[in-house]
Amino acid sequence: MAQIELTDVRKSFDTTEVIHGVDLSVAHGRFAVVVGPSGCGKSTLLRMVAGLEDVTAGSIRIGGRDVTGVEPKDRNVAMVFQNYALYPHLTVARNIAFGLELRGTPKDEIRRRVERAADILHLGGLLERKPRQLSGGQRQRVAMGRAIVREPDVFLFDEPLSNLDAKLRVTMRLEIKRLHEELGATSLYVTHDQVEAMTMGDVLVVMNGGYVEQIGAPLEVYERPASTFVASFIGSPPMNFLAAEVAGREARFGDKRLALAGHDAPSGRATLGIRPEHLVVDPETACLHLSVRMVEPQGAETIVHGVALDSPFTVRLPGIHHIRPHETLPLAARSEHLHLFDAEHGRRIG
Amino acid sequence: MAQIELTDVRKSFDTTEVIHGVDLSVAHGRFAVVVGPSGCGKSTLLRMVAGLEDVTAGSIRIGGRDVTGVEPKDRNVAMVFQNYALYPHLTVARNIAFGLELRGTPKDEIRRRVERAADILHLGGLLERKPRQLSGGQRQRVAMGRAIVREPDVFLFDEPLSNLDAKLRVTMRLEIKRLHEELGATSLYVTHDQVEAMTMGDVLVVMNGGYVEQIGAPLEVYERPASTFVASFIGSPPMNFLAAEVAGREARFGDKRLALAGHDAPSGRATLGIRPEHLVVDPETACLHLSVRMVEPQGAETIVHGVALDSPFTVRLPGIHHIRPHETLPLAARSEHLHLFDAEHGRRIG
Amino acid sequence: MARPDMTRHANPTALLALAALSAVVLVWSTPLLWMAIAAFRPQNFGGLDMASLWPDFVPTLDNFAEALDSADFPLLYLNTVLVCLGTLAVQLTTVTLAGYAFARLRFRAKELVFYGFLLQLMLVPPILIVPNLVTITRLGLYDSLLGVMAPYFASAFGVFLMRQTFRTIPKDFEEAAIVDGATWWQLVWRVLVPLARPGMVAFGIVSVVSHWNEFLWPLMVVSTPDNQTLTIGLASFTMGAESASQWGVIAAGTFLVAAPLLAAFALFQRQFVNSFLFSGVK
Amino acid sequence: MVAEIEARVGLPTVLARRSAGRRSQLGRAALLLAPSLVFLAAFTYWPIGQVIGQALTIETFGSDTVGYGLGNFERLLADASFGRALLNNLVYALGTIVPSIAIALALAVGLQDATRFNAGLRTVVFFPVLLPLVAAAALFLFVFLPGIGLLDYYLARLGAGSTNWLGDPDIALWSLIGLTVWKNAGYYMLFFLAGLQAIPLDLYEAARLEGAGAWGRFRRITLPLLGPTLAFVLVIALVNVITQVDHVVVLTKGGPSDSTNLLLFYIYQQAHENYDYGKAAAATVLSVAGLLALSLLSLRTLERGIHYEA
Amino acid sequence: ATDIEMFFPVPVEGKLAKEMKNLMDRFNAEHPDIKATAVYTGSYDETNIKTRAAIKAGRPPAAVIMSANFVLEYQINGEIQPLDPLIQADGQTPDAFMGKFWPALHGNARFAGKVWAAPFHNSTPLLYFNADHFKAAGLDPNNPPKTWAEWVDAAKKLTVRDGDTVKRYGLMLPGNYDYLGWVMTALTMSNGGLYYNPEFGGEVFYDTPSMLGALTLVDNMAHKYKVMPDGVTDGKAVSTAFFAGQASMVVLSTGSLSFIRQNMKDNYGVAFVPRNLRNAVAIGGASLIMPKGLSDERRQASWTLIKWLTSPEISGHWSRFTGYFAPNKGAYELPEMKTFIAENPDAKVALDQLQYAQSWFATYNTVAVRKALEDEVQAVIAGKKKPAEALKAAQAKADDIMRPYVEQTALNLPN
Ligand SMILES: Nc1ncnc2c1ncn2[C@@H]1O[C@H](COP(=O)(O)OP(=O)(O)OP(=O)(O)O)[C@@H](O)[C@H]1O
Ligand SMILES: Nc1ncnc2c1ncn2[C@@H]1O[C@H](COP(=O)(O)OP(=O)(O)OP(=O)(O)O)[C@@H](O)[C@H]1O
Ligand SMILES: [Mg+2]
Ligand SMILES: [Mg+2]
Repeated sequence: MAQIELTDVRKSFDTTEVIHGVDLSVAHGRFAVVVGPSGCGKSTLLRMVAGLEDVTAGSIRIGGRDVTGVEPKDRNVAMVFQNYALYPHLTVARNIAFGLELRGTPKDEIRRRVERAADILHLGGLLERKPRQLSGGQRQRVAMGRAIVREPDVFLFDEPLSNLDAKLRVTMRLEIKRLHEELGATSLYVTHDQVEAMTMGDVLVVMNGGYVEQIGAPLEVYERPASTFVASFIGSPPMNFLAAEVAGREARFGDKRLALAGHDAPSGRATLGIRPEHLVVDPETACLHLSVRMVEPQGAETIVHGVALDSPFTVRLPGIHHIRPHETLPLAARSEHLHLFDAEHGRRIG
Repeated sequence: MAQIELTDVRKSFDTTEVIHGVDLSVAHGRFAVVVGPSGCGKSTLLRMVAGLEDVTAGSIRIGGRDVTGVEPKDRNVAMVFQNYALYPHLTVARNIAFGLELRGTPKDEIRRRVERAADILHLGGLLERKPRQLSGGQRQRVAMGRAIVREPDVFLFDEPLSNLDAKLRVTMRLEIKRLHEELGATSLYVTHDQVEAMTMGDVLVVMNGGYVEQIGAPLEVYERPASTFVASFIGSPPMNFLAAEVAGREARFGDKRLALAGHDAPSGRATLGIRPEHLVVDPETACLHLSVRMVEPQGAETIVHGVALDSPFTVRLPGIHHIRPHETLPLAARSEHLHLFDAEHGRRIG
Repeated sequence: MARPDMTRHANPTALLALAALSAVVLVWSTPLLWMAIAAFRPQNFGGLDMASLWPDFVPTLDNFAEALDSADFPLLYLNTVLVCLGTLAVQLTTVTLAGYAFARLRFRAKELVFYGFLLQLMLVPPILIVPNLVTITRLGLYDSLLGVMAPYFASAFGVFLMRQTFRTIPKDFEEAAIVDGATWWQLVWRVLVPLARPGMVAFGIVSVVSHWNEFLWPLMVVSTPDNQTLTIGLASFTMGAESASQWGVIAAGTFLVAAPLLAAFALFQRQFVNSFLFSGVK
Repeated sequence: MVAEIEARVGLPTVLARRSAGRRSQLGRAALLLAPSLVFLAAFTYWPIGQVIGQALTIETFGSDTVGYGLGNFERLLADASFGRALLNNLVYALGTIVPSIAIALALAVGLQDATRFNAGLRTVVFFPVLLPLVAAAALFLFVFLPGIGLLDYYLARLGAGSTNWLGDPDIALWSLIGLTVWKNAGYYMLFFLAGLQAIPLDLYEAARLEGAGAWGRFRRITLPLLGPTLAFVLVIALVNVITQVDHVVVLTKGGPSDSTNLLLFYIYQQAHENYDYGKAAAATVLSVAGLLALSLLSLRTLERGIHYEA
Repeated sequence: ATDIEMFFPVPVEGKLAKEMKNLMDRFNAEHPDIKATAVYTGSYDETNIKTRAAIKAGRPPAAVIMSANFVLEYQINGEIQPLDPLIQADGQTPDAFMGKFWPALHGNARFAGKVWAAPFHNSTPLLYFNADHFKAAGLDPNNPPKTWAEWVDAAKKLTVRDGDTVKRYGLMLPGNYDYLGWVMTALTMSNGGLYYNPEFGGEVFYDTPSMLGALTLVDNMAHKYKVMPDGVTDGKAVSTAFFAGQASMVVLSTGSLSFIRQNMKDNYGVAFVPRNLRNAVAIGGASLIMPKGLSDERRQASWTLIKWLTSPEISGHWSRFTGYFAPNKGAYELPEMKTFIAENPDAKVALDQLQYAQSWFATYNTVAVRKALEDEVQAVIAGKKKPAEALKAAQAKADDIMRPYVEQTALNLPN
């Protein structure tokens, strides 16, 4: 049983606080993804769990044990680094075995475990190679091998896929997911890619500027983002926002009104959010008119960028659409797809 | 008028030929994207156009002028490098001005042009910084600035976005597109990211192993891929393939048959391709049963990975679906969405 | 790493550069070429053409024979190798440890201590002879190879080089090892030291070359002929005050002394250059 | 180990970490530096202490101490030979550092492609570094021999008359400067080769596209980016012109007429020929102080340059 | 057995080091209770440094073959012990002991009332000439120049010119430090002068007519007659030029004799250094000294070695091997030596000149004081100064260097 629990964890470098009190609990065997923009403190958080950074305040528990002041090597965690940090002077086999050798694991046992890891990761033919003779994806797998061979309580990943190309990223993210299902160890995974976050996580931790903005299952976060920040960070293209006035069960923007079925928002100024994929072209029920600026056909869908009510606005239409710039698209949205945030702080209000 | 014309261009390093005769013509003002897997020769092709690599055989013309043996500096091309190649010892302003200074452009003129470029690229406040004080996206913009300030006939880009994070890639790709529309210079853009290729190109050049596999408008390539390679490279997740038997107007696979309306394929063994986004869950008309292995919810859509007829198979469903592993999904596809390739070479046959 | 030829398109500047380069190389090689020829030239005390680079003679090994006869060369080689390798072995230890401390650890007055190390570089040898000989004698190392080596066991240059090297090693490697359970000395010996090998090779070259060719200090410390080093043997026939001019023997002797280094450099020069590249000196 | 962890866990966590983090680094640093410091103490600091002591001790002949003070420095500064040596060394420093660094740089740029041919040339240029001093001096006596020597023999073919390279007080120092440049350029080249390879190729390509010729690329990219290497080589070269001049003094013993007397040989003479340890020590103190100051200046540049790297 | 070590420089050729080892083996064989090791210690200068450093470090060698003109300083600094007690313990008087050596050698070994060194191998400057050139120039090789006038005359005749450039010099003198001082001593003495005060280490006679005459001769050779190269010529360069036939007459040490004898292709001859007022040269070479601080046992063993090395037999052997002359007069009484002299008449010339030889320059701070003159002479040879002003400067500089010593001795007056 190795759940991870962070209690009011804070971190300062010199006098600057970069993590402002994070509470987080990852249950045993879950795969938690920490996501957020660059510099928001994701790596710092992960490194504190690993023990590579001191904790300025608060405490960290792994499997119930307080590890706040414990040396990294005594935490039984394994970490996969962004650049993999494979030792260039060692073969793949010895890279994988390294942690075990350090602990003085018997030779036989090491061989057995390395072979098993190689099996799991399909590294069979590569064991005698040096890292520089491997492709990016292979290196990534070796880094994984180094982590799993130690059979740690907790896996930590710091953007392990960001050095791979687009195709490989997709493949490897499936592989890591599969591996997690096979091994079942508690994992904390850092990324700034919201697709990775959505697709890989059991739990999503969305960070911003040293604060946790929201914790929840991926779809929960997607469907009910806690703030405009989360709403725009999760989902691609990001959610569209419009300044609106809420009055009773109605939202007004420009000269349009939209019924707010099922929303319990207080009256007053608010920010209205609609995801690009929730808009449909429908001259009948249109509540918005998009003046098209740019069209991105992606085959399976078409992204249309434009301006509506003086705000930049994006629509995502499934399939192929031959839309040209300067056209006007009449857009409709269903009430249950609307998000409301308070105009001032961007917190969700309905 | 600066169209780019390549006539039977070949390139060998030592004795290995890596570009096997490429013919390509990019009309004035068009934005051509060269896309293909790593090592297929994209960069080499681009560098030959820039003049950074000699051409082993064939000729290159820019704006009608044969530039095959001409020095890079006399080709009036600008290039944005993957790592930006910003001069680390010069400020942003001097980085941008570098080419102009070399040409002895008057100081005033330089200042004017640098300011204009900075305006276009929103680099205003950064002009006095050194490259290391910039974020990835800012560096990318400086590299662009350096290119546009020279007002070249041709822009060359070698994976200019691959070092940026996912969010930024999306933003910058729109920015480059906007810039191209503003400046209208002929551009050749290399990437291995099919999304970039699809969304940015007027023309797509799909390369594989030193050959051009297909040239065409993005949607044309998406809708009628010339080969299994193109079909699987363009579109994400990649197209699903099944071994099938074509007989008359029917394709058989396993114990299923599918009508091939509008396909003129010869009878015999063939590879049948169906894109993940063209499958729908429909127990009524189902022609395939997918045994689900893994589900990736992405918010706007859900990707389902599984196995059908012993082949890995992927389905892309719009919106949120609560599907669990080990379920079976009945899938249907419309006849016009089927692609047929010859079983041996993977060339399109219908 | 092959770098594409940047002067591929022949133009006047490139040709000029090539000519200048050739001239420099010519000037550089001439004394060496002469030395090589003189070493094989029969003893010739008459002609005016001793400087001729044209081998217009039947090569002879007499010069080598005479040089070899002047001293017990096998023993001298052995002693020299012992001194160089012994010094290097200890240096690599001290230099690695100190280099690591300066590159990675945080402690007070680091800068100051570092400059204190650099002081070693600035000292002029003649002034060190007496104090160091006194120290060596007190340590009981007078007239021993260890005495020849001891003053060099700490090396400011090496510390500097290793500091630069360690600084170029990404922190990731260390952190990976820490998470994997390495203690700090395992970290140093099993991760950093192998990764710092280029720096060590670079330093090794510098160290071996300088100790191989060192003369005055071994001469001062060593008395027993059994402990003498190559340069002392060489000096016995190159430095006689009233000696006549046996250029051929001198050339041959010089070759004997320099040959191992020369061969090593010629064979491994690519690795040597690369080691400087990765040593963080850039 | 276990006890240690337990002890630590028992403490208030923040406090334990703090002190553990800081203290162990200082202790560890001390441990790591100790081996070096032991030897430095014995063979650097102890002699330096003695030299400083010696420099401040006034002696009469026969090494009888008669007092302490700055007398040795006064005598030193009043000694015309010292002035001469200082001046010679200045000329020698400028005369060797500038050309040897320039040539080393040119060679490095010219020989940076790792072809087999270039490898051979690099070896040729590096060979002087490998030459043992005791032999180099004797050989160069021949090279510089008037009339018969290598230099005159071939210059004569070009129509030049015979020159007394080492015997003419006006020429001797320049001959030695030439020798030093010959001997050191290959060494410095090695560092420049390393520095060059660290400059990303795409910078050159970008510059080529922007219209920079070979010289422009060198001046605007190579040179500035080689700044740190240059600073490093400069330190080495500076140290060398003071402390590594044995081949010079063995050839001429400072002559003729003191025209090639350098600081090091002056110190050598004072210490070992005139037995004036006080003056030798004073000269040493001044030269070490000067070198240290200059080197620190260069090193500052070096450290600053490293931040070019992102 | 008592272990002792003896430091020795190799002033001539590498072969000497080997021969010295042979000698030691022989000595050890003949003296089973002593194990002597010969330690090669570089040049004379390096031997000097090493000896001093070893003494300072408390590890004095048992014996050193030291350049004869450094002995005085060791005595002034109190670093060596007088040999008198050892001589007397053998039942000999110092007079008798010194009497075995050529009188010219006494000055540098016995002074201040005691014997400080035993001469080991010695030399004088000699005039070497190319007999073939002599014949070609119409000179008689059997009658080489004896006086300065004949010397100048011969040099003029021997010099070969091609327009302004000199193809062959009539004369070359070694001008490097040490060698130059020695040659100047010879010339000054030949001009009736003394060069330094052999009785007191604080006086040199630079600014004197005899020295002025000698220096003027050198200056004239180089600049007036142009029979000698302008600028300093290293000793090695001189011998190379002589071998190469580029110089017809050279002044070099008798130590070079056997080497020239073995390797010279042209016919050559040797002669006294030409005189103006008298025949006189300074001796050179080295003596054996014994540092202070040896145990009785080692002192005794060292003494045995010194006596053995300076015995007629060994002295003669070494002389034949090296070309130096044997300091022990007895050596020349031995049959091998007689044969050798008969076979090598040039060796006889060196020996004959010995009759006219005198002590070698030695003062307080010998090297610096000598260098004071040499720097100025070099300036004259290079055409930078005139002899008179050069000698004034040299004298002033030398006086300056010796002042501390002079003030403690000659000027240390009772008040
Ligand atoms: N060692 C350090 N010293 C000072 N500040 C630091 C240090 N490490 C990180 N920071 C700062 O802490 C903040 C969080 O950094 P962190 O690396 O955790 O961000 P991140 O979310 O991982 O970003 P990225 O996605 O770019 O990796 C940043 O503002 C960063 O500048
Ligand atoms: N200088 C070179 N010498 C030898 N082979 C080279 C050289 N440059 C490229 N190649 C080879 O040419 C082929 C094409 O390389 P290129 O760099 O053009 O591929 P690419 O499509 O740009 O790949 P990537 O997406 O990885 O950048 C590769 O097989 C590569 O190994
Ligand atoms: Mg991070
Ligand atoms: Mg590429």
